[in-house]
Amino acid sequence: MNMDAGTLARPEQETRELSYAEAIREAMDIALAADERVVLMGEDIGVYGGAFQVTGDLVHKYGTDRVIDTPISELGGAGVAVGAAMTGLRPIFEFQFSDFATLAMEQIVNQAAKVRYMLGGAVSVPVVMRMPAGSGTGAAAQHSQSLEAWFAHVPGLKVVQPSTPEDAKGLLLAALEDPDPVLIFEHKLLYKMKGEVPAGHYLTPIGKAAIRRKGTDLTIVATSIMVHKALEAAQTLAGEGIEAEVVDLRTIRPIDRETVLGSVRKTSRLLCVYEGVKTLGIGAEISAMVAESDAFDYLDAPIVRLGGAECPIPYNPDLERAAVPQVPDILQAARALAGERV
Amino acid sequence: MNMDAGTLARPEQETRELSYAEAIREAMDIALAADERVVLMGEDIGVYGGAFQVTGDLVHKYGTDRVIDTPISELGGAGVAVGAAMTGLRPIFEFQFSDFATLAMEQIVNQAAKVRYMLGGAVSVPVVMRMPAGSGTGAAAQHSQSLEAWFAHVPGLKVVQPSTPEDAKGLLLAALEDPDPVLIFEHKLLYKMKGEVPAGHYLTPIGKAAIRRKGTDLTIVATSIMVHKALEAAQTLAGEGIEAEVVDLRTIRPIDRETVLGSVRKTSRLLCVYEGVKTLGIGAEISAMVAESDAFDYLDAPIVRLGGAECPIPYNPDLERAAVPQVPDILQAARALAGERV
Amino acid sequence: MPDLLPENTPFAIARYTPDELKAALRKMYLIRKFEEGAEESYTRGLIHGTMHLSIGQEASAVGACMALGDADKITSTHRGHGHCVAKGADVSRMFAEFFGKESGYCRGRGGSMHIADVEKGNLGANGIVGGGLPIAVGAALSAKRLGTGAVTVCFFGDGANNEGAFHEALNMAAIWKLPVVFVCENNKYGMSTSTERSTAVRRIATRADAYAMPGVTVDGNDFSAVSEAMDAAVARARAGEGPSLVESMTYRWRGHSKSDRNRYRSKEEIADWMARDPITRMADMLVEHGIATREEIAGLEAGADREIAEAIEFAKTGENPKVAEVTRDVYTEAVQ
Amino acid sequence: MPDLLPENTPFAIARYTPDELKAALRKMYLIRKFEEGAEESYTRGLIHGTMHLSIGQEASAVGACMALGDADKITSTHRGHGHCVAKGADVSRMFAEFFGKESGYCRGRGGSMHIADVEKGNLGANGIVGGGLPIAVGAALSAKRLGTGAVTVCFFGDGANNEGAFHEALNMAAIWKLPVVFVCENNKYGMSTSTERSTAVRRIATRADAYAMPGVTVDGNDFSAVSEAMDAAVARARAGEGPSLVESMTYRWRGHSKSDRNRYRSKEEIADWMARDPITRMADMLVEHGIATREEIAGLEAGADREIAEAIEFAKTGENPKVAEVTRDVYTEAVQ
Ligand SMILES: Cc1ncc(C[n+]2csc(CCOP(=O)(O)OP(=O)(O)O)c2C)c(N)n1
Ligand SMILES: Cc1ncc(C[n+]2csc(CCOP(=O)(O)OP(=O)(O)O)c2C)c(N)n1
Ligand SMILES: [Mg+2]
Ligand SMILES: [Mg+2]
Repeated sequence: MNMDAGTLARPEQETRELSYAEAIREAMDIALAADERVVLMGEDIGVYGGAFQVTGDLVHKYGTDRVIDTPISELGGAGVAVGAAMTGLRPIFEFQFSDFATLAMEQIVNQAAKVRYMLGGAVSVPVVMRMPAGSGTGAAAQHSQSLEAWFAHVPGLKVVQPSTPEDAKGLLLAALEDPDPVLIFEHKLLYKMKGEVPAGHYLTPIGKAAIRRKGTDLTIVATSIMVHKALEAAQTLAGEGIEAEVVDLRTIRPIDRETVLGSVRKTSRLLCVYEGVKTLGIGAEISAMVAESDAFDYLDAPIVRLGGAECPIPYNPDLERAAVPQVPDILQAARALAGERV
Repeated sequence: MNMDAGTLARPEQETRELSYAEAIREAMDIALAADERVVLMGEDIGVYGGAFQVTGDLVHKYGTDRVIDTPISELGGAGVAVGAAMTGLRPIFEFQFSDFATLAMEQIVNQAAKVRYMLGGAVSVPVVMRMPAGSGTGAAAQHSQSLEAWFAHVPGLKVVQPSTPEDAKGLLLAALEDPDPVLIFEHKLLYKMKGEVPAGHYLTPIGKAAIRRKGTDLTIVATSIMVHKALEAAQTLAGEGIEAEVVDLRTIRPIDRETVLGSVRKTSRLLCVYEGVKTLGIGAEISAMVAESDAFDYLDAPIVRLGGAECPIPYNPDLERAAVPQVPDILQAARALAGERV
Repeated sequence: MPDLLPENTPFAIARYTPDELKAALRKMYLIRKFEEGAEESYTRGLIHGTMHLSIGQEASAVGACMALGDADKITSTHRGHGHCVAKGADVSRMFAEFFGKESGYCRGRGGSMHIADVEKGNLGANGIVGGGLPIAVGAALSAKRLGTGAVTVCFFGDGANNEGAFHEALNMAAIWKLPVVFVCENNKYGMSTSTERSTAVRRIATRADAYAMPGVTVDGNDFSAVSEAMDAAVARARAGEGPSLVESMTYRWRGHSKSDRNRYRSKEEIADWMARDPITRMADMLVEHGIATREEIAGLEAGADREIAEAIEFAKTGENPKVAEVTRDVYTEAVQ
Repeated sequence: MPDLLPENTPFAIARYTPDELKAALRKMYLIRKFEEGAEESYTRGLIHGTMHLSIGQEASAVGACMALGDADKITSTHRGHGHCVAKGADVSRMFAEFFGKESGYCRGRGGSMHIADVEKGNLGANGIVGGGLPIAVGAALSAKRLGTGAVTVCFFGDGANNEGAFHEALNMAAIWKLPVVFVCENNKYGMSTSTERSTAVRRIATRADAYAMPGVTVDGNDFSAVSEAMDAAVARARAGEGPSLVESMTYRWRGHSKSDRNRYRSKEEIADWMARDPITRMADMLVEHGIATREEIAGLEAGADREIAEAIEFAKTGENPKVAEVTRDVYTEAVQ
């Protein structure tokens, strides 16, 4: 799997191999050590170490005043983080599963996203919310959703979806320096994925996509875990003489228009791959953005979207796999697209 | 304003002029009279008559056991409606403003939308939720949102946006006969709009768009109040020799693909007009749906979207108007689009 | 209580027939064995995902359902296997569900976290903590409006008592005097967080005062105590007098889910609670009061073992759902 | 209480200097006149949208803020003009906001429902019933963590007490012993729904027990009673002893908002409460205890009238926001 970010200069720091979860923890550790205002909040993030062991042992290093186990109160907990962010703290709030953010939409969307605007700029809400998302764990419909598109629809929020350990750390550190609310959608199946991660502090810019693989025949815009599936498919396609360019969107609000449009102008074909439900998932926006841009004139084929099936995530593992795009689906769509002429 | 549905046969019943709010009330009245299982639930829908006077005097006719004022408890109230629907009632739940559905996303999205699927078909949730939406009332950011796209992203829900009194009544009656959860987004500025409404019981089919005006030069797909703005623009455009076809989407989940694609195949140009925030609003899906269909080959110009500005709805009336598409915006976009050649 | 019985006869002994009591103990064995079987199948890789075992809490589930018939409803939780068996489910179809089979209660779509048996009145486990609370109130509203006479029992955990849904649901049930009983199974922890750290009051049952409803705390490992409190609460609900809150103090022997490392509690605490095994206590009570002999009880246990073995076999041999049907049952009628 | 004063001296008279008391009365006049002015401007079509007037509730807002300084925070509600004035806002900038002007507190973006004055510690009115409750707890968490010594007062209505956010917020404030005072302004109705119909308990303050915090009910039209309860609650918060719930019984003379037809309450009830005008009572108290003469009080009132007239003039002549700046301030730094 070719994980080179391509368009982005690597930080100068030395790197080590870390898992995605470890990289996130390292970012939080750095932030907690550097800034007294940083606190972690969430359910079972203390001695339990988080449902996915992302916070791990941080409570032992920073104490329960800074690594705060909340009661099971998502609306209130998120609201406390919002109020704390408005008044001087830098909370990193972990939803145990992003599905539970359904309980906190009020605070995220009506308060965090809007209060700066409603107050004419008099406050800001530098809150970071971590959202473990996605299917593949056999946890069924209420623990497997990919709801990121909802948040990308909301002005006032920034929304990122790191696909690598390096970006998971760099985007979290960038989110902490951002004066506005940033939501980080972490894919649960990526937590154990390993990758090279620079030591120390560095920032992965919010709002910038990364070209993970260069290609000339079609552009695959993918998010989160789908980046890896797209890269895997791209390798197979290369063996068939189809060179796919793989764009890792990384930030879904605001979208890096220029990188996406630039790639489409070059390849003239666009495939969007994402895990969220196809209808109104992030691929809808990518497609529409391209179709209303000057890049439209470069298109040699319809824009194809591969998104989640129009159903909740089922429990049975075969059904579960069938409910989200897999490598063979990408291969099939890419081959058809590469062959298509308008 | 040409309000003929065009593609749909008018019910045989005699019609009277009613406002959109009166038409909704009439639908509820008919349902309450015909079916003991129907109950209305919501905040201040009883003696107050509803914040927008939609339920009006129904409580006096049917009593407080069937027109139930809930406490200010949106999550719980919606959940009670879901549980009641699972066990034999046919609740019509009114959110006082659709913005407050942010408090009830859990019950709507995790429970109502999914329980049938999660239980392998063993239950259904015939709940109807009414969502007063949209801007234009000077009520600012937390009382003016158009969040319908969120719900259209969720399998298991059906989502409609009536633009006329006739459809407001017909879609509500259809929603009540639907075994699955149906969300009705009603635009607050339409409540006082008058139109011919058939007497008695009839159904407006869920999942069917209406061509409100025939045209050959471009297709305008619009939702809710934007249908009226599009029709107004179309009339002006006609004077300039541009014949716009105006499609009233009516249902945004499931979308009436055939009507939209058929119109685009005919006109070769597509403009989507909707009040929700542009990014990931319903126009994104319409655009993407067209761009991946065979209709793509018929397109003679990029697909243009006119959606809400990328900001919360502001209080100042000039700003508020600027935050959502207006007739001049539609005119400008349509003229540019009609002139454009690929 | 019939006056032939001595003063200190436990409620359950006085209230239920020997057959009912033995059936209850059998259900408790069935829950225990079901979960042991599920755990083993999971360990052997036959079941995927995760699961939340209620081993140690069997008296609470079975005791709470004693006063209910098939027309009555329950809403259950992520830790819902016990409730499901207690409400009368067939363990074969439960196992089939865990194995993701078409013959499962949810046709393989739901798994452990959504186990349900709608025909027997179990509206389903719920993956959302507190998610079932308003739904239970809705079911009670239906019963009241439609005059069915049904009562709804709403199970939830101590952790769930801090969700806003708890507050909203109990308040509505109270103001509308609905036939619902809220059963808080307090096993001391919401995942890793103890009630001392999560909850401002020592006894959750005292929160009933905030809704002007009766609230009692009972020993949830004492079948008789649970069934006694529930008998009163269900009767009250059935009589139209409104809701109650019953706090059932119990303990889960296993970790929260399959990923728990038990860092938040001590071995001693676990051992202490295992010594208060609700099944042993129930069996002893039946022997002590001459309801059943040790042999009969051994027979009940062996019967449960057999039933579980057969159920696992049924599940293993069941058919998988067709992948082409992945979007089936999203809607009642297929949508294009 | 200094022992020079007679036994039955009201708390406020003993606690505050004559200047402080007169300033408080002046604020009460200012609130009343502000809202009357806003109402008139609305009726004349100069203000659009809707607004929620707190006329009749002035003692509650001003009394509750007596123990606070500028470093202390409040979170307010849709009925928030009084809180805003009480916390020290400038009525000119408030009117400018209502008129949608760039010189308004929210630069015309927020209007009545989002009126705020962050510099004076008012984190803002809130259009979402209960929306400010968790935010207030967050502000208190900041104060505790950062050691600022600030206290947060969280205003909310009787209707808001049935929101899940109430439950979650009070529980967290209690378990973490945060410096926050929850002030429930109970004006008997949430919109049209009386507390009898919406709330399972008769006194909302009793719900404090569910969070093991002190709860008191006071006559919210009695400035001294409100300030007394708040003095204790704020002192407790400041001393690190945790949160309190103060229920302030009051009444709004006007309808819920501009669209209210008052179908849910009687003329008699309104008249009855108008007879208990908190401003008259405050004025009488000051006269009775020799703090101010009738002439001085008339002077305060006249001063408020003048200030309001000037404020309206300021607002009228302010500049409108530029339409091109409609997406300004969505983010701190502009996003493409
Ligand atoms: C809304 C929500 N928040 C968090 C979770 C994750 N979670 C599942 S079970 C659980 C603990 C629940 O504790 P309790 O209610 O006491 O039930 P118990 O597990 O002890 O039976 C948590 C935090 C969830 N499923 N839903
Ligand atoms: C979450 C939410 N639900 C409903 C509303 C509509 N609403 C605005 S004020 C109000 C009544 C609030 O009552 P209360 O809390 O007692 O405050 P009061 O208006 O009496 O001051 C309602 C229902 C809202 N703004 N937010
Ligand atoms: Mg527990
Ligand atoms: Mg009130």
